[in-house]
Amino acid sequence: MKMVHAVIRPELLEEVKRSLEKEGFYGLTVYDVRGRGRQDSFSWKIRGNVYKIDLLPKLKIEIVVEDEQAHRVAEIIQSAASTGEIGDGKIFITHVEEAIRIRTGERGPEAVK
Amino acid sequence: MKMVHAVIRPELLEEVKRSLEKEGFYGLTVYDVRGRGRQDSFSWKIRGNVYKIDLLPKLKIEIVVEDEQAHRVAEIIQSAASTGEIGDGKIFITHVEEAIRIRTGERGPEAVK
Amino acid sequence: MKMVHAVIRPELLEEVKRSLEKEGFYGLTVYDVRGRGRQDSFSWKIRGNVYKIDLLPKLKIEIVVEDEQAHRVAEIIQSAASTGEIGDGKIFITHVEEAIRIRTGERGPEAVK
Amino acid sequence: MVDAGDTAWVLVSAALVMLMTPGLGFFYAGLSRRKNVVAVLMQCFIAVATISVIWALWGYSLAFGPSRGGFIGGLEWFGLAGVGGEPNPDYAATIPHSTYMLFQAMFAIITPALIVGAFAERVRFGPFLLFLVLWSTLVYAPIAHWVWGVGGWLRSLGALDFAGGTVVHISSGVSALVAAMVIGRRIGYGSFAMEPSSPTLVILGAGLLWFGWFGFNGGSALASGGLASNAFMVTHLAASAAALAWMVAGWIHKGKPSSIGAASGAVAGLVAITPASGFVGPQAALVIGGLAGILCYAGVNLRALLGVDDSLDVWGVHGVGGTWGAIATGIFADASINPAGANGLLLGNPSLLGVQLIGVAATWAYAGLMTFIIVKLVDRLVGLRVKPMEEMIGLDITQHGEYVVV
Amino acid sequence: MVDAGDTAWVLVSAALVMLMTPGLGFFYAGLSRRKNVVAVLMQCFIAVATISVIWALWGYSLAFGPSRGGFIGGLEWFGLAGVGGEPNPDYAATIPHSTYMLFQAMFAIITPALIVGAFAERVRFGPFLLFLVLWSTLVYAPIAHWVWGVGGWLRSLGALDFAGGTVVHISSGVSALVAAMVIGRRIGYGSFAMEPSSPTLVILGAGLLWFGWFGFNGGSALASGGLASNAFMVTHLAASAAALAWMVAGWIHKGKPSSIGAASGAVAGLVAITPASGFVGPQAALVIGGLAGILCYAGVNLRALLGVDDSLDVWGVHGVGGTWGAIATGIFADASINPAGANGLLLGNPSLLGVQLIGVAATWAYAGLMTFIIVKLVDRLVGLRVKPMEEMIGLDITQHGEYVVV
Amino acid sequence: MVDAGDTAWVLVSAALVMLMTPGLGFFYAGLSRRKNVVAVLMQCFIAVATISVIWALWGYSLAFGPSRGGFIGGLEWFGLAGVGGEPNPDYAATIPHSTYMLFQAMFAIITPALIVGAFAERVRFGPFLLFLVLWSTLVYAPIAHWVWGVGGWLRSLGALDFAGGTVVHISSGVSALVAAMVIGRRIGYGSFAMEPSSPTLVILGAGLLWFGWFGFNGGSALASGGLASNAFMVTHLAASAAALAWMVAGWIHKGKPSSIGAASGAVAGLVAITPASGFVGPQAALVIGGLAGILCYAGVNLRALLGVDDSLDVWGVHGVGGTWGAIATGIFADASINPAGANGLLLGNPSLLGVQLIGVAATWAYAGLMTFIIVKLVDRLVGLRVKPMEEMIGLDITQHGEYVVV
Ligand SMILES: Nc1ncnc2c1ncn2[C@@H]1O[C@H](COP(=O)(O)OP(=O)(O)O)[C@@H](O)[C@H]1O
Ligand SMILES: Nc1ncnc2c1ncn2[C@@H]1O[C@H](COP(=O)(O)OP(=O)(O)O)[C@@H](O)[C@H]1O
Ligand SMILES: Nc1ncnc2c1ncn2[C@@H]1O[C@H](COP(=O)(O)OP(=O)(O)O)[C@@H](O)[C@H]1O
Repeated sequence: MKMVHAVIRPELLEEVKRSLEKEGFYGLTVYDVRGRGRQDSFSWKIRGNVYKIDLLPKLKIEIVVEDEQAHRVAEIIQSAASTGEIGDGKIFITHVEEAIRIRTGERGPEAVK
Repeated sequence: MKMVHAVIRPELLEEVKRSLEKEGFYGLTVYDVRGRGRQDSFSWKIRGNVYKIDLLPKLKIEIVVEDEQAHRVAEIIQSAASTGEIGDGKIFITHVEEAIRIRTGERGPEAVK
Repeated sequence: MKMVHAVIRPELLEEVKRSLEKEGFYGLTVYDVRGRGRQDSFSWKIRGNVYKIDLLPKLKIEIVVEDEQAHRVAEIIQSAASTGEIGDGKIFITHVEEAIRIRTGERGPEAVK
Repeated sequence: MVDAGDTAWVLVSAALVMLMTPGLGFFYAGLSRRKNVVAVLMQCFIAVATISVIWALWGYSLAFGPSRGGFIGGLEWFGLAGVGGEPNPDYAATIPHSTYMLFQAMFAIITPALIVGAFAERVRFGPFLLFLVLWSTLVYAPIAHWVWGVGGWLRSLGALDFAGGTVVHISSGVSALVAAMVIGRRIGYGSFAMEPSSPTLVILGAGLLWFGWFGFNGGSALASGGLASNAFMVTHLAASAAALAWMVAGWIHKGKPSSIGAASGAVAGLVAITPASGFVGPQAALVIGGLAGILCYAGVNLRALLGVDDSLDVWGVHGVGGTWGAIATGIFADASINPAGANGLLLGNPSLLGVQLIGVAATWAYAGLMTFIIVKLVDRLVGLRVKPMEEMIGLDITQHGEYVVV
Repeated sequence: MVDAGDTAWVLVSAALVMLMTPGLGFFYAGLSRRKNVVAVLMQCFIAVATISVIWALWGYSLAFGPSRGGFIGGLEWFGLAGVGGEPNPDYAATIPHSTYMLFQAMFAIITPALIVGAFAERVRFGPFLLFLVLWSTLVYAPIAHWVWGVGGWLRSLGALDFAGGTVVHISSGVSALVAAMVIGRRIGYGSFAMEPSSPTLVILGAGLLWFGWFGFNGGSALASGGLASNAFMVTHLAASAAALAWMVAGWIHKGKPSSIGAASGAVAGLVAITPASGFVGPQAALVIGGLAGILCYAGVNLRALLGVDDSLDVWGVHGVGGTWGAIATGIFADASINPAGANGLLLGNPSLLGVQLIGVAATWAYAGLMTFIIVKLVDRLVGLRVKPMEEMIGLDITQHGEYVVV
Repeated sequence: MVDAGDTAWVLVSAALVMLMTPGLGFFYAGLSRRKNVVAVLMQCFIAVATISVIWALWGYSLAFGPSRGGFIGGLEWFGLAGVGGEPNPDYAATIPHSTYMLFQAMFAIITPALIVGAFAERVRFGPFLLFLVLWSTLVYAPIAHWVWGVGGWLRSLGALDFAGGTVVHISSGVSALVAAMVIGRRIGYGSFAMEPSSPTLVILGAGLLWFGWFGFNGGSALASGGLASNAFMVTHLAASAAALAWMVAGWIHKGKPSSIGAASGAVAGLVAITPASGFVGPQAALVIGGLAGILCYAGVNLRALLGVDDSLDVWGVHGVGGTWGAIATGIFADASINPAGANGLLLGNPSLLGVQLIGVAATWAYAGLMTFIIVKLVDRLVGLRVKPMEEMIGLDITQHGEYVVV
């Protein structure tokens, strides 16, 4: 199996979820992250100290799927999450050796069906 | 080494931690996530706009251990985090090529002892 | 490519970011985590119930870079994030099979340049 | 002669009304997306500072100074010249003139702050300040003069607005609708989920608004005693009835009783009772509040159907609620509660309702038209809307360089 | 005759007491787990709306209307008929009757809201509303009548309860204990950590409660002046002493001075001084408060030992604190502070303590029994508890479709 | 003779001022890093409890009791002996003595709480409590006596401090600077980013402070009426002008209008108008406030340049603002606003300015010196600073065993 990690703009989560659902990818895990990429950063001061915001709010999605589905999932995300502007984010694919469904103890691809 | 990723119900964290401790697994990293799986989702509207909650609060645990311990760790988590109800979560195991203890610079399995 | 995961003390983020920038590593993703390691834990009670804080606030950084850069990135982080005290954190390196820039669809090392 | 008890009550009321604007900030911040929480809070907070200064300079004089033809006050009281510790018996005979001015200042502050909800999450901060100053001067001051100023034409006509249903709520609600239409929808409106950042902040805001409203309506008696107590009582009952009504309407319609619904309902009830609070009793208050909850709930849903992105539903709550309150005053007013008032429709006096409708119509027309002109003007001059990329990142970081960690 | 100063003070006090219920919501929300924050806030918020309406309809009349045998008031004042701007000298001669009614309304609101803490995080919202209405009608109104109503049997007996130690705190605290036992523990109680979501909210709530309590106790003088000032002073001192005492007790017992402990202690002190606040001086207040901090701390630990999941410790704070306060009134009361009171044990009058104990016992028995019946009844009729899966996911999402992002 | 209206106003003012200290807690908590939010809140909250108790025991008597040579009061009123419902005409003829004592108690509470910001995020809780008790007894009580006590030497000299510019703000601001220097910088100061945890909490705190300040300054008239109204009015205007001024200064200087800047500016304006609020009119208030915004903004930047880690800028806001306010009183005072005051420089009386400067100098010297001694002493005795590892982890967990989840 593969884990598809995607860092996206938070406002596009609904869009991405909907696109994934349409092709039957339902299970996923998301969390808030902050990211730095090529985007402009903001710097300013408060009460005498210098601050810089170069970390902007993003969302990270993790989806585990069977090997052969990983590229399709990545494509779906890429097209749903792209606005063409800097800061759209990245997708990474990594290898997963084992998956277990906690409820039943099922293992392997069964666990993420 | 392996990284065991587990998405669990937040209220079972203590249980999982205790079970791991008992067998000597102490180091771990956790964070709040939201997850979607087979669970029912909730949908409703606020002030004229439709909302749906299909992402429910979960906790993610990451534990890096030596290769041969990974399955034992997964088993411990699976049995501690299972209620038998939909939404119990998943465990994934991935491969870790290198580990470093920041404090000392130690590398490899030593770093996660 | 490789993904370098680092769990660090939250207050050293600026330091780490600065050190990485100096050698041209700009892109990264961070998020708040809580971690347990060798550090002392704190236990106490509130209103009749026992609580223990053994999870202390940490920050996790994820950086995807080309294979040959991974060890350099790890070294930079290790030296910037180390105080010599227990609780400095860990660095893990994992393998990334594919990377995609969402904005353009570029793949491979190009995507994280 | 200054009465210590009356002055104590109106000073406290002024303090309570002042707190409403930060309260409104929390209410709106909780309804906004997380990335715009600071921006909304800041817009409300800075409204306090900005309007207070212009009120002292020219606003109070324009609104309450010697009338120029019933339309606007003169600048005789510029810089609060002559506004001191002695009462001005034209407005309130037992409290210092400065107390009356302060109490009115707090109304002048919250009114434009209410409009913030209409174009939340997408306007530049500098141009917003310009809008604030223009709107307060060109819309608020004249309407306040019409309704409350000695010689104001609506006051002379006999229109009743105890605590600002027309002056505060209709004017801001209608302006909100117009501003939202002119400025346009937020990026992704209708396609992304735009999740309220925090029901906790919404409840905090609603709680502070409710608390402050006792001063808003009760203080409008401009004296302590039976009339203030009546206004306080009906305010509380209308808010309660409306909170329940909106909650139940949403529960039936959408399946869950939402805390944001209950809070919005309470505000709707507070709005609707505002003009009536010195003229009706408790039974009428329950009816006015209950209907306000349902009407405003419908207003919000109607607004959504029309596709107008009045982001935090200022029109649905304040426009609809304020209009209903002005009409309800014409229906339920009871001169036995306040001899300075009049009887309404139910007590056999349909003419009051007519006068109330004139007031409503005039305010809708004037506030709507002027807001259209002001928004267009500001947009031409300095550009009101942020860049799309800034809207995506959020106003907190892009406008203020701040963000919410906790 | 209405006095402007007295009316101003009692109106402000009513506003302050109203703010206490949202304040309580924050206090409780901060003590709850993150997934139930909205639900707890909503339960408190909707208690304001619900009780206000039933208070206007029948509650006030049942509690304060013409007595039926000292046990309950009649329905003569249904819908607030006859409750207007003139004083009702039976209750307060210098403020409008509507002001008195409002002030009492705020007490009627917060009392059942206090019970929310007992069964937090596990009851369905609709049945909760039913419980609220029944409890307020069948438990609160009668007890208020006994103690404060003209002709009420405890009042006639000479029991002293200046601002509601018995009526508000014992009644809610005992009911909380019973309700928690009948409804049962939360899933995982004793095995999972149940972390308070936010000390910040706890402090916000405690701050607003403390602030509002100046109105609660000070306003119970029903006039401005020396007695109100005394009540205010002893309230403040008892809260302070109790906050320190609880904090120190926890520090010694558990190793750390916790902010939640200090906040809980302050509330315990406020509770305990409530019945005594018009009858004791500052030195007694320090003693009553200091002991309240320690007794309530012990009460909470005892409750935990007994394994009852009174989730946010309503009994430990309000039941124990209210009982101690009623007894302390019997010990420390000093007729020189309030001629309408009496001397207590320390001034050589043991009989007052006896009467106080009768009041305590009657309230424990009646509130306990009736709450048992009401909870059982509601549970039978409509099912009070959420499904286990809903409890796991949290009430915010499952009951209200809302959740806390920030 | 006790006047109901005056008493109502001063009691309400006392309640408002009490709320300022939790408000200050939110302001400071929002400016602190997330890991120290609880600790800051707790320090402010426990200051309320601690100072109240010592104020009742000895503080009030030391500050306002029969003078010993103009420097300190005697212990005749230990335990509030004799402080009851009758007015003490030396201080306020129309309100109970207990009301005056309470109002003053709230000032005594907030003053040391202000200093919390100087050494936030790095001191141990127990030693902090010791500091609190010592500072309140040895610094606050004497300075309050000098300026406000009957027979106090600065009062006798004719120094004007309507509501505590010297007693509250200069004393705390200067002490903050000294304490920050003695205790030293936070680990990583100047190299890590130290991000304010929450602009939301900052605005909440600033809103509550502003609201409470109406009582702080308005209540200092110790009666309801024209003077209270004047103080309320100028307070509001100065805060508004200063919020705008600081915001604009920061906008020009650093590119963005920050909400924390606007909030800090409002506080700076409130501080600066405090001593002047009973002696100047609205035009002067706008000038005093506007300049306060700029001067305090400069003060904060100067402090940063000097490398002193007065973490939340107590000196920059309260020290600079209070000093400016005392001087401004000497410049703008107008006896026609308050016959009990005097004319200032602009009305041809330079001597007042001289007296004001003496007051400023004496307070700087005494507060600075005594704070140096107290901090050194506490540090020697029990160790004031946490261990480096504890500072890294944060005070919430290490001092209080609590932390902020939401
Ligand atoms: N090398 C990297 N490793 C991990 N995350 C990255 C990396 N580069 C970018 N990111 C994540 O992707 C987000 C978008 O990156 P950015 O470079 O702004 O977009 P784009 O790919 O459109 O140029 C960043 O905010 C960050 O979270
Ligand atoms: N394919 C997946 N990839 C990543 N996370 C998943 C995936 N499927 C489920 N999850 C995570 O596991 C959680 C529980 O999944 P669910 O399907 O409800 O449980 P169960 O395995 O008991 O049927 C989800 O909330 C989500 O966080
Ligand atoms: N086996 C592990 N797997 C995942 N994360 C770990 C592991 N061990 C430690 N960590 C993370 O590293 C952090 C620091 O670990 P700790 O053991 O305290 O430091 P040190 O390496 O200096 O002894 C922990 O808080 C936790 O987040």
